Amino acid sequence: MTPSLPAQHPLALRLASALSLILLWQWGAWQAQSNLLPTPSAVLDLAWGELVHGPLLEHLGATLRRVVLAFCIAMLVGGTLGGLMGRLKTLDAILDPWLVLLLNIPALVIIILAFVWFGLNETTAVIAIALNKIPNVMIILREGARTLDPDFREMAQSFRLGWRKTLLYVTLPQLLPYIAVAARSGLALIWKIVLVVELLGRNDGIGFMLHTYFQLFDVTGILAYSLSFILVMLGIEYALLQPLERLANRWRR
Amino acid sequence: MTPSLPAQHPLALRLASALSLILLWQWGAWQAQSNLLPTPSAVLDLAWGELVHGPLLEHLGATLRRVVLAFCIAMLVGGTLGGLMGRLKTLDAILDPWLVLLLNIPALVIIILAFVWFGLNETTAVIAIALNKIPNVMIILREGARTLDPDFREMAQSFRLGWRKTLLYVTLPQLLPYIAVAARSGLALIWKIVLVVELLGRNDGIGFMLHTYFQLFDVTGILAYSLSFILVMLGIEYALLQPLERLANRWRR
Amino acid sequence: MSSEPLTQCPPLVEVEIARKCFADPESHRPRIVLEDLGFALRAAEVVAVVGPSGCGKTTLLQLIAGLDRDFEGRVAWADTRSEQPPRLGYVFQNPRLLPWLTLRKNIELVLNERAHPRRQVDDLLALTGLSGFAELHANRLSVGMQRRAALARAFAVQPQLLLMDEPFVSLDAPTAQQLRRLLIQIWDRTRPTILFVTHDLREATMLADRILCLSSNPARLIAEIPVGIPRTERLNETATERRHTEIRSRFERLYA
Amino acid sequence: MSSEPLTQCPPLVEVEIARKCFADPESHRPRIVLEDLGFALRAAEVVAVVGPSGCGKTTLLQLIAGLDRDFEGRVAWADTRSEQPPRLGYVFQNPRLLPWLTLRKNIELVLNERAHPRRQVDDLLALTGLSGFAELHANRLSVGMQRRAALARAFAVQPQLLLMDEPFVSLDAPTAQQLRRLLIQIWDRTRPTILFVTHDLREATMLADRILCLSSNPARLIAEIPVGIPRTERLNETATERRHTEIRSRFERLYA
Amino acid sequence: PSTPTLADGTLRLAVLKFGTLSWEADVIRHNGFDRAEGFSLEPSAFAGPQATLVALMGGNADIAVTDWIWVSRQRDAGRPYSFVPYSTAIGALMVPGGSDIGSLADLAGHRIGVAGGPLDKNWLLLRALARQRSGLDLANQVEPVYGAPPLLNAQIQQDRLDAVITHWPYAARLSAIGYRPLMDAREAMSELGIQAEVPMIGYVFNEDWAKSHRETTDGFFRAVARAKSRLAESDAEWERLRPLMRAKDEATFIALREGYRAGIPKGWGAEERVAAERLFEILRATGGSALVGHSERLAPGTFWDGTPD
Ligand SMILES: Nc1ncnc2c1ncn2[C@@H]1O[C@H](COP(=O)(O)OP(=O)(O)OP(=O)(O)O)[C@@H](O)[C@H]1O
Ligand SMILES: Nc1ncnc2c1ncn2[C@@H]1O[C@H](COP(=O)(O)OP(=O)(O)OP(=O)(O)O)[C@@H](O)[C@H]1O
Ligand SMILES: [Mg+2]
Ligand SMILES: [Mg+2]
Repeated sequence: MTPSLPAQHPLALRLASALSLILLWQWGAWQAQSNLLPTPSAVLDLAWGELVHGPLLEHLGATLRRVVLAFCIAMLVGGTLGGLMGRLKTLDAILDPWLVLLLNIPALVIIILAFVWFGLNETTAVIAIALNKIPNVMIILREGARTLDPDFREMAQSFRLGWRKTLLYVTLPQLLPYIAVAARSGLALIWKIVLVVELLGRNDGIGFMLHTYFQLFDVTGILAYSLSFILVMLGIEYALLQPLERLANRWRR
Repeated sequence: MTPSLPAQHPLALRLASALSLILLWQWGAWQAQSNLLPTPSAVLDLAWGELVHGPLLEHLGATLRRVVLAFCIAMLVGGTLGGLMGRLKTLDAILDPWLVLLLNIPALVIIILAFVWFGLNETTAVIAIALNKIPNVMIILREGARTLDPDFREMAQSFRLGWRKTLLYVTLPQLLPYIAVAARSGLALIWKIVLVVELLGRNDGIGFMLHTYFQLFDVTGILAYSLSFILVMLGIEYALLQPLERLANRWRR
Repeated sequence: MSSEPLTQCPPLVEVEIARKCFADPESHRPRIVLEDLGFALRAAEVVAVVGPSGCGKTTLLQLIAGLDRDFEGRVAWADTRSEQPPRLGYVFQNPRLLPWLTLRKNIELVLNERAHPRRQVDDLLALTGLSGFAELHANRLSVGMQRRAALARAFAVQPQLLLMDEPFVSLDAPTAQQLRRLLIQIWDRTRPTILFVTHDLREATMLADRILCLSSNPARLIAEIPVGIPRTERLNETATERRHTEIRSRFERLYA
Repeated sequence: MSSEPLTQCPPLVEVEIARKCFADPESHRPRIVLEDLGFALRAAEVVAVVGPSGCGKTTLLQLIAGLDRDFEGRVAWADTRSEQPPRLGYVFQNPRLLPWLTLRKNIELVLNERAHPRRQVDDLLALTGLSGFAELHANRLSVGMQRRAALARAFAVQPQLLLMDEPFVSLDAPTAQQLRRLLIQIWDRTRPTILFVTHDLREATMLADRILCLSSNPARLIAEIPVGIPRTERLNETATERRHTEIRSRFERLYA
Repeated sequence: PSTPTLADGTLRLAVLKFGTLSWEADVIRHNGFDRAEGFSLEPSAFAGPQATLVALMGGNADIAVTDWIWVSRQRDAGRPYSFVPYSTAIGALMVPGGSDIGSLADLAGHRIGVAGGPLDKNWLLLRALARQRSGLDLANQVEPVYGAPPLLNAQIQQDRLDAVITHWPYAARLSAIGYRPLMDAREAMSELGIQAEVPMIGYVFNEDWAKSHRETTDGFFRAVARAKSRLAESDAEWERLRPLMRAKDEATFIALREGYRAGIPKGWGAEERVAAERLFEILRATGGSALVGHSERLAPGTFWDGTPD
């Protein structure tokens, strides 16, 4: 009786919602009439200018490279460790204090210590970023691994699926929502940490530019550089994460 | 045939692991022979001195208050919105662009804008912190709400459990792993953002002190203050989160 | 027991399903599961549904319970004029107990809080042979015990309409027979309307007033067999056995 | 078929369970489920397990399959001297299909990749009446269809030991009968050892060489009934029906 | 790990991207003062003052700029950094043009922004002065709001603060839009009895490094001196620097230029060093061990004397 929504409907809603966001911003900027809240067009202008004539692309590239590298390392290392901790009580007990420590060490402390000990180079930067994200992935996937259905494990065991098939077809599909959470919140977290890293010890990247503009208190510049990266993240979200997730969730009723 | 591990075993392992962490640190400090890596005892000494004679307790209290307030706000608001988005496709489509934006706005930008628009006061600080955490809670609980078992929903519906019972006994238990993830990663994230907020515009709190010691490059001070808060978090983890989680997971086979 | 002719009882619900489809996720063409299916249930009537495996019996129960509203047709409730059925007890094909609650809490959950459920739940657990397991989490029960618990839960709400999807499978013969007797007792006391799915013709003969026979692919109503054993004779094995043999031969011709 | 006396076949596995307990989560006292249970399975033997609901049949199968090693006693495999059973097909009491895979993929999953599974899977799907549903996700199948799929999956691995937990429940009589015949054919071809749980004495009579009767609370072996119908007579209904009546009366005395 | 390395004849200078040091570095490079001295200057830009120090300590820069209190503290901790004057300018107490705050005493009860935090030198000097004048601690009389300098500049422009105590480039930007300096940190010093112009911030580097790279170090300071005098005299040079300065308008541009010129150290003799010792005492008395560490006096060797061992 309730007709199911056509597939286009959400897209239209999505666009309308994004548009309303921009309109709200424009309206707010008009109301404020202050350069502490520039209009979207001013920000886009600056971003465009920096893109075509300025160094935006280069900084964006630097940040993106760090984000992607650190993301891959953190997902692999954190995911494996976290998954194992969820299954093996002994490993969990051993690694748990380290995990809580690492999870709650301020990013600032890790970054400073890494830079002071290992020098200001790209490898240190990427590792420092990954180190900040790894405990986060670990707790997410540990929780996920704890919810694995023993019924399916027993099935895999009695049919002797072997570890590869079990991982691929039995375990990972159950962990998928947790992996999605880790990936999405992970990208966001890493990108925030990259900013700190670039503030403290890099000569390029969006974070470097953001803080430079902060020294000048140029809100337009801050927003232009933030926005350029947010747009990249939007692209990743809508072009990669969401289609993948839809595909992976197709089976759900 | 495999005897199950006695309950004390993990505790002993945990303690041994924590101890080994401290020993490793001590060993590293001896090796480095540099006050860029002070010994644990130096750090504890300073922390104890600051606790008894100094302002540590006061700063700890200020930070803790902000963390707890922002945490509660973020879990309530983010959890409710995220849970609804997971169930209602229309709401999801409407809020999704806002969510992606909010998730990826750098903490710095939110904090600067909040301070600039609403002034350097406590309410602004707490709201700015919560705003940084809310999108994170939202994506976690949205993912959780998507995995809710339709079988149980139908059961609740046909026995007319009403929304209160359904929420309490059917929905929340299924969301529990996601809530645990949101809580644990949330505390860690909030505490990291608090540091930035306190660094940029507060007169007290651990972040404020960290920043001061950072200006002087006093690693012992930085570690003493970080550690004091990490100990609080360890306390929350072991005295509150883990027992609660064990209780809630007792039913699992 | 009921001595009035059943046809004179007021109708409780009229089911008219023109078509119920599921979207085939691969081809995106709809697959028709139920088609042209119409019947009515009268108050206090006990009706069995039989049909080949996978024909659409569970789907039919879901539509009647209002759990799935995405179909062409209507389910009209005589009394309330709403789309909601009256107080419903549903024994699903899988037990659907909440594994994080104990057996007792699973049953108490569906009860009205102001009633004093403890006694009532204890009685039901005793009647379904689960007395010693009340404090066990539901996922620690054997499958048969879970099915009995699901029956106890459905009985606990004192339903006006009881939907049961293969309620007595996975149980040993004596236990199943005992629970069938319990069902008859409960019917005797509160006179709910009962619609149940079964693959066991003997069970259908023993419990039902009418048997609805569904065809397969898509499911239509191909026969409606009145059982015609007076309620008092239900527990008389020879009477039901004789009728069962008749019905079975009819049945074998139907699905030949 | 098998004309050699069954007692001369080599033993495949010896099961000796001194005690199997589950910890009661509330009282923390262990609850004994299986006690003093010993029997052997010979190669190519078909054995049925019957017992009241919740007595421990599923638990017994789990122990034999090596899924639960937390018990006192031993399960000794004659051939391999390992704790692992030989190639195993297991029909669980719940189908345990992976809902995120299609029906076809669920079956292909358990096959060796180097075999060419497509034809084989198609054949099995046809034999279990699931041909049209190969591309449907497993959670979109009806419960009966899922059970048939679980049977097909267990048959697909060409098991040396086939464990089946109530394999033919939730199926309509013709389908169930057809699948029992399929089982007999498969036994005829590859001669697996089969241990299956059932509540249906007629089914046990038709398929098994021996019937193990378990008591309840804790489960012990209270009787071992040889069926004694030659394999060739299995499909002869009058022969099995006669023997069934005998066994049933024995059975009723046992569990009185 | 903190042994700096010097590639052949290059000197790595940690600068803030739009900071005063990067102007100076640009003058040196543009005019070839570095090549004339036989080295090549490589400024690397960082996003915050702390980052330049991280770079110095992490061995990724040879020279950064900070104050001598930091140097003294590091020396006490066993890290042999040393200091050569860069600027005498530190900061000022700024109030809105129409403010009724006329003196330190009027500050009581007001909301005062303090750039950098409670250990900021400008703030400590003003506190010391207020204590000397009235015996009262400013910290208890006003409502200090510690924050990042740019944020405080924005806050006072929104009338959320009544005054700010901030570093000189930020003070210059404020004075260009009509704010007036109520008290310069230098005035405070002289009222506290320090007559000589004490340079507050300077080039900081590892002593061991400097000793092993005498040529380059000396060359660098000669180049710096030439750049400073060029900037002191030539307005044209400043025109060239304009894009680097990010001045919003002409007034800001001029305020920055004059601020820089005023800060060029005039001399670095015995008198200044004694004055610095004296200043250390004052700051220690106000800021306590949190600022200066546990040492009683300025660590020996804090100031680079340039003499070989
Ligand atoms: N994980 C567990 N924890 C505690 N008790 C359990 C667990 N699994 C099974 N039991 C108990 O063991 C007993 C036997 O269970 P089992 O599933 O073997 O019964 P069954 O004979 O297969 O019954 P059915 O015919 O109903 O399937 C039951 O009383 C059950 O409560
Ligand atoms: N969510 C769904 N999506 C697609 N097809 C479905 C869905 N649910 C059920 N079906 C299909 O509808 C048909 C009927 O299913 P239903 O569960 O009603 O059968 P049933 O008569 O209850 O069978 P059984 O006796 O095996 O329980 C089946 O072919 C099944 O594949
Ligand atoms: Mg069904
Ligand atoms: Mg069982």
